Amino acid sequence: MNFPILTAIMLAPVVGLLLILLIPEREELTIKITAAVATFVSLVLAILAYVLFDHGRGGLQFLQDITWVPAFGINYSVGVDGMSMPMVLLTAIVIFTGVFASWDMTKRVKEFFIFLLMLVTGVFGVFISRDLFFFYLFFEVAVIPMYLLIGIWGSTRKEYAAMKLTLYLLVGSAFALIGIIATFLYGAQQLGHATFDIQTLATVKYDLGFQKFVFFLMLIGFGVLVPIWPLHLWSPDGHVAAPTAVSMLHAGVLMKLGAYGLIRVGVFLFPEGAKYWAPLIAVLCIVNVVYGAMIAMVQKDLKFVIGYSSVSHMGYVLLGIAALNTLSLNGAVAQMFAHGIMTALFFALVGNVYHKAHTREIARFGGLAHQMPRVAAGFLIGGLASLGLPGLNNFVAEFLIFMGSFTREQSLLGGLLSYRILSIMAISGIVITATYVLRVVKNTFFGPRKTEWDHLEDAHGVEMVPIVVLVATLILFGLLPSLQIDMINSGIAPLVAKIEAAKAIGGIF
Amino acid sequence: MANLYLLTVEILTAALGLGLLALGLLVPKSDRRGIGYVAAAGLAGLMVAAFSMRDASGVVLGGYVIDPFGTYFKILFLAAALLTAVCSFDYVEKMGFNQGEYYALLVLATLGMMVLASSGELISLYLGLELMTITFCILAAYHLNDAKSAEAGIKYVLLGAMSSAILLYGLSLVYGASGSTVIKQIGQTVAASGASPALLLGTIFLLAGFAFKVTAVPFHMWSPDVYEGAPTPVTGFLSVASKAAGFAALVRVFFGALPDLHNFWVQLFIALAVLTMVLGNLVAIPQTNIKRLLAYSSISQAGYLLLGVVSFSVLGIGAIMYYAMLYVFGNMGAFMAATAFYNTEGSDEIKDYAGLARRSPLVAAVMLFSLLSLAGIPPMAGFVGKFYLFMSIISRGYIWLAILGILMSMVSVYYYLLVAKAMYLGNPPEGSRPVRVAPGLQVAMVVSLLVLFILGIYPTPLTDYAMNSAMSFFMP
Amino acid sequence: MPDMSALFFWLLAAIIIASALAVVLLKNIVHSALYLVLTFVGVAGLYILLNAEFLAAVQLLVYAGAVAILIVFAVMLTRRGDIRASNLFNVNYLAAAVVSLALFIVITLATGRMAWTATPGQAPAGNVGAIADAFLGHFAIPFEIAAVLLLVAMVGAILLARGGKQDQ
Amino acid sequence: MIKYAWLIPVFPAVAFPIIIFLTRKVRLLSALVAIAAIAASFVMAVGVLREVFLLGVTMEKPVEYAAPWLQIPGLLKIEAGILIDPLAAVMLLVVTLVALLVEIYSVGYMHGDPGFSSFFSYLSLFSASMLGLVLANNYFMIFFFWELVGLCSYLLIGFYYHKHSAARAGLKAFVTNRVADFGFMLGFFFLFAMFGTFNFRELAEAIPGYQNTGFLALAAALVFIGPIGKSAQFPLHVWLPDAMEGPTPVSALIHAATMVAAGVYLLARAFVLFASLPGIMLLVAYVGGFTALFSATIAVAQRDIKRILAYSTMSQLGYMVMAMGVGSMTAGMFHLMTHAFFKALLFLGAGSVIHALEEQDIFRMGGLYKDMKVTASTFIIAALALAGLPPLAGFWSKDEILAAAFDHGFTGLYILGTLVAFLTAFYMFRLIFVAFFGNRRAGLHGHESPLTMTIPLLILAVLSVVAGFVGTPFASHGFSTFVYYGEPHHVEPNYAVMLLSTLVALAGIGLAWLLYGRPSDVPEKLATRYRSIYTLLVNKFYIDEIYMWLFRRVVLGLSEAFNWHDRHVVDGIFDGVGDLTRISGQKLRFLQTGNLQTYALVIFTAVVIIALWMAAPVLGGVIQ
Amino acid sequence: MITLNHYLALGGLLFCIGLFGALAKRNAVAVLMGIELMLNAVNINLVAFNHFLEPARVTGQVFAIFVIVVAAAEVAVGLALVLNIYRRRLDSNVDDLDWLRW
Repeated sequence: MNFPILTAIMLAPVVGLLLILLIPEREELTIKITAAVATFVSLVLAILAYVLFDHGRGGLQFLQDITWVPAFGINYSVGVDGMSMPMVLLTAIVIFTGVFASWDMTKRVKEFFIFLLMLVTGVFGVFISRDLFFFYLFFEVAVIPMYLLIGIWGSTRKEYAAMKLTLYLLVGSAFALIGIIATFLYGAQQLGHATFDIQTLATVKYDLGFQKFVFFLMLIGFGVLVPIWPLHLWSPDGHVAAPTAVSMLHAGVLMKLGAYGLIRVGVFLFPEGAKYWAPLIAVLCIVNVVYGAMIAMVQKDLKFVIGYSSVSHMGYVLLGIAALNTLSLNGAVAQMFAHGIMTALFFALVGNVYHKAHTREIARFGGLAHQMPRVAAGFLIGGLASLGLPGLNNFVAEFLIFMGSFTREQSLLGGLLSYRILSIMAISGIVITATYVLRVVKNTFFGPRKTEWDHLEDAHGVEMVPIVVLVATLILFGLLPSLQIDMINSGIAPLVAKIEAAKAIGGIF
Repeated sequence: MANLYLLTVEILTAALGLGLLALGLLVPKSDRRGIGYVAAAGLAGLMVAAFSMRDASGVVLGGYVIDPFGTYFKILFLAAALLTAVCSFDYVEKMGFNQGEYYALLVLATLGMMVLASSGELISLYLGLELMTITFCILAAYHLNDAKSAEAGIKYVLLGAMSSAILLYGLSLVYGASGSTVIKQIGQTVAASGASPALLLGTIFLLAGFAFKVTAVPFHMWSPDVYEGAPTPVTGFLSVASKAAGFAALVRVFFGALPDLHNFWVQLFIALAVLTMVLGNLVAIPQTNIKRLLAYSSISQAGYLLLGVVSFSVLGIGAIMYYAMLYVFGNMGAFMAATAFYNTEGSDEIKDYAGLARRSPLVAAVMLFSLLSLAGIPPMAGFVGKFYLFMSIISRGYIWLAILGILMSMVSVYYYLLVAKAMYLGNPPEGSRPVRVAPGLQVAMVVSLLVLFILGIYPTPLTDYAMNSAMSFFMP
Repeated sequence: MPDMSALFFWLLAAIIIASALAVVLLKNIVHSALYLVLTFVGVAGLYILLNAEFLAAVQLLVYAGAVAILIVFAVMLTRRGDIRASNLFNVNYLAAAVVSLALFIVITLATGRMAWTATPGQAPAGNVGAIADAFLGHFAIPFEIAAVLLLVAMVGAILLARGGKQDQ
Repeated sequence: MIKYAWLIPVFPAVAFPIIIFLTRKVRLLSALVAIAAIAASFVMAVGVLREVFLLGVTMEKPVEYAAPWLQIPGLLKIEAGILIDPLAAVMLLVVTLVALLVEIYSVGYMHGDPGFSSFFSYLSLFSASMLGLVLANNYFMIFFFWELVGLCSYLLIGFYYHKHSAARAGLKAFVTNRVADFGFMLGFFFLFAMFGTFNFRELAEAIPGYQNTGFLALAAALVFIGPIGKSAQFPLHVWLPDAMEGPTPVSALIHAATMVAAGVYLLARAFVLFASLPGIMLLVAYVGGFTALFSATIAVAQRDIKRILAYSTMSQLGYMVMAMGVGSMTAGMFHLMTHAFFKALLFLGAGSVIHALEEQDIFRMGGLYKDMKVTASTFIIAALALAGLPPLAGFWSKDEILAAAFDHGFTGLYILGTLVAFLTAFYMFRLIFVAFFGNRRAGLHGHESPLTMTIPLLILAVLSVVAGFVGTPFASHGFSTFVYYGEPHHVEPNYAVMLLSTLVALAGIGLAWLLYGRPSDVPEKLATRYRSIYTLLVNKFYIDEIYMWLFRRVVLGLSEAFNWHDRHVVDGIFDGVGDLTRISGQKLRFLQTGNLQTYALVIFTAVVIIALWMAAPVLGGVIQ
Repeated sequence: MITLNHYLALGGLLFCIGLFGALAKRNAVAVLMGIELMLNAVNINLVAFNHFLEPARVTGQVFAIFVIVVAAAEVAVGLALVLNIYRRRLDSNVDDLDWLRW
């Protein structure tokens, strides 16, 4: 297949962006339609790629290479494997629905969509890059539009949150950058030629000390984005402040960049380093899961609940990474996808409510299901996904993560702790999650009708697009997980082979 | 003297400068705006000339080196001068006098820089330096009705003279210790005889002199004041070209004459780099005046460039070259935007930028993306430049320095974003009108913005040129 | 006559140092300016000792002549208040003294410990010719630049001294 | 037919989206779709049961069909599969039958409710989930449907979402079940870690030979947490009484066939695991026994008709669990089956009453028998069955449990069971005497319910009478030779046990008549006399309060503490770093004094410092 | 015997005296004078090096002449600025020039 489908997926938003630049500012509907069409093209191509992806063959597919800076072995080389393909699809879905979730945007529409499309270009770029340089480049492209999007169109301490988010992400990425450069230099020395190609760099034998050091850098760098405790604070604040589509993209996709980077670069290149630091990740992820969920329980703002729930859910992804085996890594990637869809759904709905009610304070709501039954249903489905109900995508993912970490026989801290105990603690998160999610559902949507909110209209027309698409995705992959897991596993298999081939080393504790 | 053609660019520059001077006397006052156009056209022509000579190399009169390294910097200076000239049309007209001299001085300062960048010999290097410095003193004080401008001028002239004195003392010591003023010969002598106390002391003095020019902490203190006081286009020019020239000369001297002492001076440069990056960025945070903010930012940029020196490698020099070039467009972009704003609003205060994105999307976008480039955020060129710089020092094992550098550039994002915040997040004041920008300046701004994008997305040709030019310093 | 030259050296050194100190220590700027001229003359004497007669002449003309007169003019033009207290120290003078002294010690220690390597050779009889050759040959480029520099300085000095008011 | 058994859950499962998306607006059609679906399932279930008989499918030789659902080669194979053995076949029949009757009943009961269509869609999903659970051939699938059952119970309990109490009850049910599911999940994770499979059959082959009984016991104990929650055993029983907040047909379904039965069914399915571990069996037995007694005592003091029935369900579930614990899977399942019929009947009857009166407090009813003859008489039949009077269904099944406890030497449990039988008879007839007999209370006039409601009552009444006969010790090829664990065995009738339990039941009825059968002030006197016990019972031993306290004070308190920590400590540290940077910038800027001589001084000082720093090479020696 | 080091010491001393003047005097003209002393000190160095180390060439002297030229230019511009400032502020003290700071 010669059509550069991945590049096309990435460039569709760029084309849309350029077109929007040409459209006069008052033609708001045209701008929105342009954005919708651009993202729809990406979505269709992403689905096409997903379908065409041959997971029997596995490996990287849809390759495209263009020499870029030969002096440093930088190539524009793209391709997806079973790990990145779902992420591309996720991004396409979330941005497409995000555009519709912003349909009622009236403030500075043109700039909004320009920045939004800029942001998503970066995200696509990360997921399709096979070249570390471009990987990092795209990674950072996403940050600044985010700042402006939150800063201009946000709410609730938006300037503070935007700045906080930006600085956290950038400081984090600083560490990742050091790691990437160090890897490149080490690789160039060992290979005898300069290259940023991840696959080629993966063939280098890095010595243990180097692996430990660089993996740690990556852990900080990508961990901030995940976000790993205690580097997570940008995320609730950022989520809360961001406008709907940005929250969706941010929680839905951007956080996944961190986990994806950690797996794709960190674990894949430095399996021994990963083994060394895995116990630390495992312990921190428990904090993420339990602590995050408990904090979510006492939040008073709907978005804060979801913000902390993301902290908690991404903890599962970390657990999947920490356990470093096939099941858990499959689960981690699946969870990235599932959480992305689920949280995008949440934010779309909360945005819908907020847009109409101008408040997100849970205590002021109650009985909204009377006025907004569709929103309530959507929110409930999102909540059920979030608590890991079978039949929805998240369940499969969480289940695999739990299975993976649970079956990992390794004791920590001289036998005081083990992966199994940590898994049990993590699994307890499903109870806490159920509690806070359903409490929120109850307090917001159930209870007697409040006439105060009688003016709220239920979601209708284009507002239904995000709800329907996201719910359908959750259910589709929930009922037929093999559509997803077969693909992911084809990407995980080489990774696990590499982990297993690596020296068995003890963890940090 | 068969190889005088190598001096084409310098001679033409001198001719342009003198011609403009003459033109200023001949043209009646009302038509002097045209002098600016002539200057811009001339500079553009010179750029073409310089570009056509990009592969030329040779030595003129035993001590003047034409090589790709020097030519690269010449193109850089000319680009900066061109942008400055375009940027100055309205500004100078607003100042209202002596337009002919202004552009002439601009061109002659460029000449000084060219000499500085191409000198293979200490005396012409010194004269180039002084031509540049003294011209800048005049330009800095050029806003004759503004007491701040005069203050900037006198600070620059007095401090510049003192730093010249210490530099000269260093030059004299190097001359004494090596018996020559030709850089190549000094290099050979030092390689043969090794280090000696006077030579090392001379090295320290040279370092102080150059550090002054490149605004490395703690030799930077003149720059915020001068930058703030000088006319805005001049500040832009001063901050990019004078600094780049300083680096060009620094590289020539330290890498050409004193490579055998690198164990010694690299330590000094590390200290300077650290101080420069930290202080420049930290002090930029509380600034409220855009020019002063850019001054501190420009100090911090010098810190990053010093990393290339620290690395003492081809990659390092190439990175300096690359970074210096994009720095021209990044910083000039910001200064052009600031000038455009000043021309209508008469203010340099960041708080007055509130809502600029609504009033003039172009100015705001140019400012934003220029600042992002300075911060090293992709896809702007600044990212690639910083990438090379950090790569160069990591390749030498200074990972801690790289971490510090990157963290500090994240601090810089903070204060750059404060500007972005004002422009994009703030609301324009009641009854404000769109910011009108002259067409020439608009074109220049768009061009510099495009260059930043292109260098960021496709850095290959410039990278190759820079790296190949840098190679000559490590040839036996 | 090595002894004679030594004697002259010490004499000139004493004059130079004493008058230089007077330049910086005196409180009357006019006196300082006059001692500055004396210092320049002393330095010119040194040049003669060092067989640089042409340079000595330049020193006298440019420095003791032009520069000194320029300075005196400037002093007169900017005179205000009591001339006897026209050249005072600022608050930094102690620190300045310490730094200057430290720098002197550093320079002396570093240069004093040097074993200078001399390239033996005979000084050309009349060095004016040699200097002229150098200016027009090997150092032609700096020479041209110096010319431009002077032009710039002249233009600049006129511009700056004249000020911008008349155009308003 | 048996090949297509997988269709049994599919019918109602398909009905769910159809109703939601297509027939929502046409109410009766929705009901029709739901009923048709479950009826089809019922027919299939009958067919399956028939084939199980005809083809000789036994507990040892089950039929299994499976398709891969999710697999990771070499590591994990999860099948979407069905396992049909007599146990499943019986269960299918019970579930489809009760569900069918409940749905028919609901057409009348829910008539006029705005959520009519949704209600039927949820019911369909509920039945589908339960049927899926019954058919599951592995732990994963059972868990999958187990959770869906939980979801449906949440939706249905909270069906009247405009009522705070309903919303809260739904939440409570789900969260309580989640706690249990957490244990269950860990349990089968342990099993997977040990055996590498979820499949019941494969596990059944592997478990008996497994040496590490410690781990196995841990796994079994954890798996048992699941039924504790689902089947509302102490201490996770708190959700069940509140579950009556849902519409009454839902209560019937939950209490009889779908929700709570799942726990017991899981015990039966996983019996091989428990049977090999006497310690765990003992635990199961005592948890069941204790719950039976505990909830029976609570039921004695309740006034709400549905609440009494709810505690009665708990108590009966305790019986079943106890039966499992004492080793008689047959007895447990038998009781599950009979109980399904008469408890469904009781709830539907109660629903009929509530439908008529819109009142749930029995002490505000009275004399209803005269107005609602069908309802009352069927209710009484069910109560008799529950009380365990021969020859009604409850008698045979309860008796089998007691006999099993007695025969296996659990005398304590036997006595306890008998005591519970007494209490059961007492509280049921307390209800009947108070509500159906005596004088009418002012303002409440009952009227008989429509046919759609009474017909199911009648059918269930018949079943409550006859269902027991399949398992009487007098029948030679009864239930015990059909559904069993280990060897099929025929239970010999134990006349002593039978007699005693009959007497005890009669005694309970008698006591109820003494206290409530006629106007009397004895109950009040007793209540005042034993105020503390009475208060304790009325307040259900304060278990709810304790849990609420734990949740409010401990969980929420800790959460608030974490929140504070996050916002102030963690954020404080990071923001502090930011502030420090900013402030240091603000301080450092004052180095820039504006005085050019200071600047120069700094420059030269720096030069001197550098020279002194490099004193060794510059001033003291020569470097190489 | 007067050696190179004598001249260098003299140059160094003169340089530092000039530096002291440049750093410690309030009057801008005096600061310029100090700078002139420093430049003269450098010239002494250059000429002395030339004389003692490579008498056959005149590099040092040429250098010194250039320094003188530059110094003259600097003085011219500097004094012009001093006059300019004086006219504006009636003050030629450098430590009053602190409008630009922080």
